[in-house]
Amino acid sequence: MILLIILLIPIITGLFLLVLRDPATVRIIALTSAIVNLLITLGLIISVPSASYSVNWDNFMGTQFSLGFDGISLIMLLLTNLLFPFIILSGFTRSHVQIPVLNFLILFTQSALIGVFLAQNAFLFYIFWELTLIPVYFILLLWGGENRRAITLKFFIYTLTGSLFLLFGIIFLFQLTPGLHTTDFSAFNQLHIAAHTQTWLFWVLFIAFAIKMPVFPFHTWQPSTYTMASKQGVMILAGVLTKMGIYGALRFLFPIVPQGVIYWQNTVIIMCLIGVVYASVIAFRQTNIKKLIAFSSMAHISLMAAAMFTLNYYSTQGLLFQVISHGVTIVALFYMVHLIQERTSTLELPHMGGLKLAAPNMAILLLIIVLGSIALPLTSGFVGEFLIIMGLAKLSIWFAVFGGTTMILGAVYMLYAYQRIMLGDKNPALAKVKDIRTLDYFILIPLIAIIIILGIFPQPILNLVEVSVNSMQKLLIPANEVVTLFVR
Amino acid sequence: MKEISSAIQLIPLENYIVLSIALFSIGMMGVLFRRNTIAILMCLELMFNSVNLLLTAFSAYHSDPSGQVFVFFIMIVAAAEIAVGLSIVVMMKRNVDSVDINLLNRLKW
Amino acid sequence: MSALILLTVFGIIVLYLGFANNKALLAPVAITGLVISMILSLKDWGLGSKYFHDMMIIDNFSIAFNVSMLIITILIFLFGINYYRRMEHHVAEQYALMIFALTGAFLMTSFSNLIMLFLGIEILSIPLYILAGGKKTSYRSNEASFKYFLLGSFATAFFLFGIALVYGASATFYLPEIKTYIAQFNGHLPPMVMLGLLFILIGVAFKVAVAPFHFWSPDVYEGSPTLVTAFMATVVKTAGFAAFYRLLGMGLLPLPAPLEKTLWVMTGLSLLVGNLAALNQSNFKRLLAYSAIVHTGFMMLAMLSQHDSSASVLLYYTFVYSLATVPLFIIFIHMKRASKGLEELSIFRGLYKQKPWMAVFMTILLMSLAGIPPTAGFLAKYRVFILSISRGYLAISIFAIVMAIIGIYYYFYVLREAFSESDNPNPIEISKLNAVLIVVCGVAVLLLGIFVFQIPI
Amino acid sequence: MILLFYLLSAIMIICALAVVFSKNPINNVIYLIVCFLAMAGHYILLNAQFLAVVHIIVYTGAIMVLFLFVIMLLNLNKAIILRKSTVTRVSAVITGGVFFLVLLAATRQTFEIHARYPFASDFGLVSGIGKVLFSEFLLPFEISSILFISAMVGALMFGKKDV
Amino acid sequence: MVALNSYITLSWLVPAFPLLGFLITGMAKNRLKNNQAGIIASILVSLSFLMSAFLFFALRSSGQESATVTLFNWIAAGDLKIPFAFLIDNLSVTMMLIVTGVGALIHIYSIGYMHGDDRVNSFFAQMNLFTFSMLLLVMGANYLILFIGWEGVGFCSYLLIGFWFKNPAFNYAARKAFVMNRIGDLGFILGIILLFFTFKSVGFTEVFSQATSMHSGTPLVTLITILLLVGAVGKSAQIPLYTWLPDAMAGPTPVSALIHAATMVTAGIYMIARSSILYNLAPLTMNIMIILGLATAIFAAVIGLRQNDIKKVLAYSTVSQLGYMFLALGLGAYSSAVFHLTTHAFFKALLFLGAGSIIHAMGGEQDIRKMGGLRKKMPVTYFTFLAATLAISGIPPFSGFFSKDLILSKAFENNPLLYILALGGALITCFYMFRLLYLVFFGSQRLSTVHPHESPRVMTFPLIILSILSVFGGFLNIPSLFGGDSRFGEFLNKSIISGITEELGSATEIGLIVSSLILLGLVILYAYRIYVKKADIPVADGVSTNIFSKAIENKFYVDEIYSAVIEKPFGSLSDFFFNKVENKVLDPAVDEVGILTSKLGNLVRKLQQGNMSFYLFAMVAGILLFIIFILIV
Repeated sequence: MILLIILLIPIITGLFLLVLRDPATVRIIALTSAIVNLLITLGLIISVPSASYSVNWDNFMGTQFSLGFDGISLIMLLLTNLLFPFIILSGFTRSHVQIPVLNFLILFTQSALIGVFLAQNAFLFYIFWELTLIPVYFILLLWGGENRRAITLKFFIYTLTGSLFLLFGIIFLFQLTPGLHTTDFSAFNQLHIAAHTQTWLFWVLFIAFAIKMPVFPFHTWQPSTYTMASKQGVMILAGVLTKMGIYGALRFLFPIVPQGVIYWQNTVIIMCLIGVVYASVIAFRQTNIKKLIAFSSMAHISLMAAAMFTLNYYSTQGLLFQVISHGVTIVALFYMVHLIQERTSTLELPHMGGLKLAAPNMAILLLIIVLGSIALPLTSGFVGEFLIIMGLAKLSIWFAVFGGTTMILGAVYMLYAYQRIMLGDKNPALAKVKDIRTLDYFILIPLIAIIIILGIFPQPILNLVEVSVNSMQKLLIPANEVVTLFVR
Repeated sequence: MKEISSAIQLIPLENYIVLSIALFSIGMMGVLFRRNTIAILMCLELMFNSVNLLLTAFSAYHSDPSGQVFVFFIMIVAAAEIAVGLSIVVMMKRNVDSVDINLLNRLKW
Repeated sequence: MSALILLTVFGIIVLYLGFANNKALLAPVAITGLVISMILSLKDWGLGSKYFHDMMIIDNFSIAFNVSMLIITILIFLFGINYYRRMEHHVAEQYALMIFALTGAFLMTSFSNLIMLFLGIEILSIPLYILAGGKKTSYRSNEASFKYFLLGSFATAFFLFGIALVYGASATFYLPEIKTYIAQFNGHLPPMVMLGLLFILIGVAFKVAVAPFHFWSPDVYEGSPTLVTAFMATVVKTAGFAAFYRLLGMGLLPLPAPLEKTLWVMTGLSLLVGNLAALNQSNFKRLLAYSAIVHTGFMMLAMLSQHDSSASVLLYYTFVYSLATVPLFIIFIHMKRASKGLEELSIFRGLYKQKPWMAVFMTILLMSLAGIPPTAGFLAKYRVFILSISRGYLAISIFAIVMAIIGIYYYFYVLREAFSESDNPNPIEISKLNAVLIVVCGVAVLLLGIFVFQIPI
Repeated sequence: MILLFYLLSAIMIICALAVVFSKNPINNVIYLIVCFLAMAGHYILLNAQFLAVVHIIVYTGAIMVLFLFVIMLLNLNKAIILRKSTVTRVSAVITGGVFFLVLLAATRQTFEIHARYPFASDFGLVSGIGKVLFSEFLLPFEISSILFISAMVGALMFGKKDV
Repeated sequence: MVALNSYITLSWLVPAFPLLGFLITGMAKNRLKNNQAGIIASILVSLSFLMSAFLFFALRSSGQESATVTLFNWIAAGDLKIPFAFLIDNLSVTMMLIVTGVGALIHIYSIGYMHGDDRVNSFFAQMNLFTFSMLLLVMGANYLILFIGWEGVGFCSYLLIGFWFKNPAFNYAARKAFVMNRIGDLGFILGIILLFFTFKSVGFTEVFSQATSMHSGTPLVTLITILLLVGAVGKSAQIPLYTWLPDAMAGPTPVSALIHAATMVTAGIYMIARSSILYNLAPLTMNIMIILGLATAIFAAVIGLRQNDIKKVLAYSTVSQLGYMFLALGLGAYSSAVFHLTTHAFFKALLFLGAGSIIHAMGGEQDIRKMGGLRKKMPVTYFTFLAATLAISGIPPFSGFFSKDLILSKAFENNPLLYILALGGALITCFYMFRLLYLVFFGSQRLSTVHPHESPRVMTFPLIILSILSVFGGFLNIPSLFGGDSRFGEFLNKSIISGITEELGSATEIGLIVSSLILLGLVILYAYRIYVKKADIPVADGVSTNIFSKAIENKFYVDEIYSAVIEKPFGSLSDFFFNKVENKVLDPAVDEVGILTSKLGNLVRKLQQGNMSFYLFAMVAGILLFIIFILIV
């Protein structure tokens, strides 16, 4: 029941918002609901070992409206509910354009995301998976920037393309289930699918997640979409939506097609690592700061994807840790970027510089976020990336070397960007830029605090996922043995 | 009369089939061939009639009346259809002063 | 059966009301007739009665489809109240013709003799030929009417030829008998019978606008009065598929391999051609026409994946599709009026700005057509895919999925227009009734997508 | 008897071709009428007297008159040169020919068609047809009235000049 | 830990003080006036020093070799358990003393040096943060805590090099330093990971206790040591990653003294000394270190010959001295390396602070050719600088003599050729240091626009203390040759396992010392002749006469080569990826699918011509095809 409450709070609040007029009230109610949801989630994490909610949906498609969670879901749930208050808070600006609708869409997204992470039935999962796309599409379309019409459509189609393959996969699995067919994950997990089927089914399932994450070479929707997206749009996209891909892959690929995973393991890791290096290298020469961060995010996500496929304990732990860490960091980063854009009315690095003189506090906060992004020790990024690189190294030292290039290249382009924005001599065009306001502190300080606190005390998060990771490892170990036979 | 009623046993069924097919093909060819809508309607009639002939022949060879009843219905329908078709032609002529089928190309792509 | 009779009677009553020049009463009377007819239909549920030497079999299948068509027709009539308000002449005829067409559709859902199928198709078609030309002074309407008529008759000729050939071999028009006749060949049919069956299938395929026999549909949809187009796109398609399914289910299944392959080719072609042609379509009605062709492909997929629940899925699909299509046409009518008669996609611009609720419901409807959850359209596609994948038609399923993606593109293209700013916004006026109806349809589409049920037919 | 068949067939084919190829609409109608008369002969040959009569009444009597009437009404009685392009016409002929051949090929590989009932020469008479029509085929018969109503309404609607 | 000295548990206070300082000066940077920040920072670092000294004595009195202080569990994932722990042993205490001691002096010095800068509070905050990080580095009980400090100091170095952020060149230098360090860091972290996989732990004690039982030359250990070495090379500015260090002189001079001379750059030496057991197992790595160290020592010294910026000279000298330390490490003389590290910390800090004093006096001028005659005007600076110069040149009994001689003799033990090369480097060092000394302090003042004066007390006080240390620091470790007991070395050897055992005969050693001293004297004389006797030389010094000297002057074009070989291709690669791969292949590929479909769509639409006869034909054609299809199939 508590899960249902968590799921429904945002959407019901969102619907309620639609009848309101006053932007201030709308924002406050939205924020309150998000915070309440966060508190409930925290309570859930701390005190409820397990909960589930299940209603029979229909009697002929094997569909259950069943919610439940494990450690991995909890991480994702935590991330979602952690970030959304900030995302809503970041809308407390002077803009008055259709605030109820915007907040409704945001809360709608939140509900859908929570649904994705709690669904225990593949069909339900798919519904929520697609549902996230709808509000996000409108957020992007209605509040986006330049050239948004074409870009949103491309984004939408691209991601949906993947999803439909996923749908195919779900149905395919559905009809494999014994007896009365069902789409419950538990039934899927017990399927023993022939090895050669797994090899192709893997891609059918993976392609949706690969596009969502995105993994090289399925990423081309991402830079333009991020660049065009509005503040809250990009925060949702980069902060949470990309994690859906990771979650989906963890939920679908490993338990259901373990042999497929192992069969394609190296291919996918190499793909991801190409993505890491590729995105990092490209980021180096970007002049648009949002694009730069988009590519940097891609590099980080690619590394996480690679970690996912290393199939060992450290990477998986690191991956799940990094989910939170990256989410928080990238949201802070994009918020900062928009702050800068609002102040300087440009995103082009060559037009900036010397901002630190006008806005020293902004510079410090940005620097800390940048450090989190480049994984300096004692920031959360380090713990995650260290574990990830460790996992990669366990597989092959070369994987670790290429994965580790984010450390170097990340420093190169992030510091370059920082330098171009903040440092340098006084820029007459930006001399009157105002420093950070109270609202910005309310958003940035907690996020930064999370970055640093998780860097110093990562253990709670690591403990949270330990059980799930262990169980996942157990799933894969027998598969490992089977697959060696199969490959021979 | 007796002669006629037994004629059916002398003429092979194949002949009727071939004849019908030929008529049908000619009708179809006419539909493709003509530009005048009225002529096209006539060719359509030819096609229907070839079917009628075929059905009657089969009916006779099976000695089954239902085939002929069907022909009767086809005639009914054909009459109704032609009435509607001709009225459309009349209307068209009224609107564009032509019965040329090639003029019907505004709705496209 | 009583439903059918009642329907006819009401058709004639409406016609007489027309003579009495009582425009205001037309729609209420017609709708009353439809409602009563619906009630009468539902009374027969589960009885499975046969009429007149098995000419008609009214079983759950036909009742379900009939009721579904009745609901859609009621919807169209309700919209018609507003639509026909501006029309001076022949309003009663239009209502009556639609009711007559509906009787034809009823025959198509419940025939068991080819003659009934033939008559059904004709009774459905002839009113439609007339309705398509409903705007007498409009050249486009004329053209649509004549194209529909000529191509329709042409197809009928082939259909009849097919019947003749089958009759020649089997000496019967009864589907069950034909079925036993075919069964004796064990799939190796003599060419003549095969040819006959092919022609019959083509005749029905033409009615539901399956590629490559779809050429009429975009032109006719575009040229016809919009409400008629809505009727054609929904009720006619539903009836066509009911007939198709009945034809296959009662008579021809299991199909001989060559015929089955032919139908698969048609399915694939429909999906492909419809989608590709819709891709760059700028006229909304044509767009929906092409999209209808694509949906035909999906319905074919459901139908050809022979399974116990194929009929149920087919019913669900057609109904859901109709439920989304009709209000879209209505929204289009309003936009067309606002833009002084344009039919381009760009007329939707500024919709969100002016009537946000309408844009929202349009989103839901388009999403349903595109097959995006949580709408009923998604569930419909999902169930189709369950059928086809369970039957092992993986390749065509993947193909259909790829095609669904293309579909999403153009639906969302329209949607994007609705959410864009307009250069010169024209005031959109919409009557309360229509507004309520659009909302009801939108909500229904959502609810059908959320509360899943299956009608046992 | 078989000679009669061939004669009627020849008339039919020739007239049909003439319908297709002659330019004057009036001539077309005349050829078509001749063709239909020949067809009535065929019906008689096939013991379908009822049909033969109905055929002459419906087609020659009603439909063809309707055609003539419309042609007169629309003032199309002079030969209008409405020709499709040569390519189209040639391809029409070719298509027709190919279609004929294909159908022929399909039906030629024929098989034994078993007559359903033993031979009887009287079922095609009015009484025979009538019995069947009003018992087994009563429903279609009644239903076809709807068809006529619709057609009538349509013809009226289209034909009537609105003020 | 049998009798864990309760005092040692307080060791967390050592880094805590600077952290506190950072927080105070950082948070309140807009409130603190004048020198308040500097004073707070200095006091806290001094407290840290006192605490370190206290620990030092506590450790000695406890008689324990080491003590581990675990604060909390940092990361625990499966069998990976990384406590946030400090290891207090002789080596770390030594390093702590150096870091906090020298650090405190430099903090004090900075109060004077940075006086008047409008971001002085930030400066002290960053300096404190640096001290904190450096202390983590030396105190960490496992490689990962060490790595925290390792990266932390790199980051602080980035901040402080780019302290005057208005100058883009400085920012570039800062970034370069950070990135180059990061290259090393990647190697380091990979090394740590491999260490973990090998030993199932990254704690020093656990790793080393297992390593003792391993065979020399194990490939895995060699790989680990090489990877760790990569980290050290980056941090300690060895070939090929040294170029950041000279550029790092962009920072304020106290920063150069603290970070780029005394402490941070020696982190690599500390780390390798700490891992001595592992390195003893990897002869290959040792040889690499010898080659790298020696090459760096000579190469940097040669470049130093022709540098005219006072800080650049010192920077190359630092690189060169670090090379010596690497040489010592490579020779297995870890304690010698640490000893040299210690003395180097004293005299190089002193040199930098002296340089800072000079620059301060010269009003920011850094070109030595424009200086001269400062001896009289800045006596304290002069004398302290002189002491440091003598120390670095290796003149007895200054501290540098003892430490450098130790390394040279170890080199001779290994291979006389090494000795000769190392000695050559030392001579060059001597020459450029004296060149510097002469040009700055002797002759007459060449720039008339400024009026140099002695620096304030707060700056000279640290100079004096450091000069005392530079002079007498060597006595910490008097070799047995001079009747000493190598106490420092012995002290360290409790924490370090030396790689060599044999000792030179005292006769040889005396011979070597004498000959080297003679050569040094000659060099000093020669320098005197060139730079003091001929007053016009400095001008000619700026004009390159031949290719070789031109090459030296331009630092052998290493920066240019790096730029051409790495930076530019990398940029081009980036452009290539973005402009060609992303924008011409990948993105269009996706779009192209759409465009192609849409083109196909237009094609299909063209079929729908609106022409009836076409439709009829199409229908018939379709039917025909299907008929043929079913007849054939």
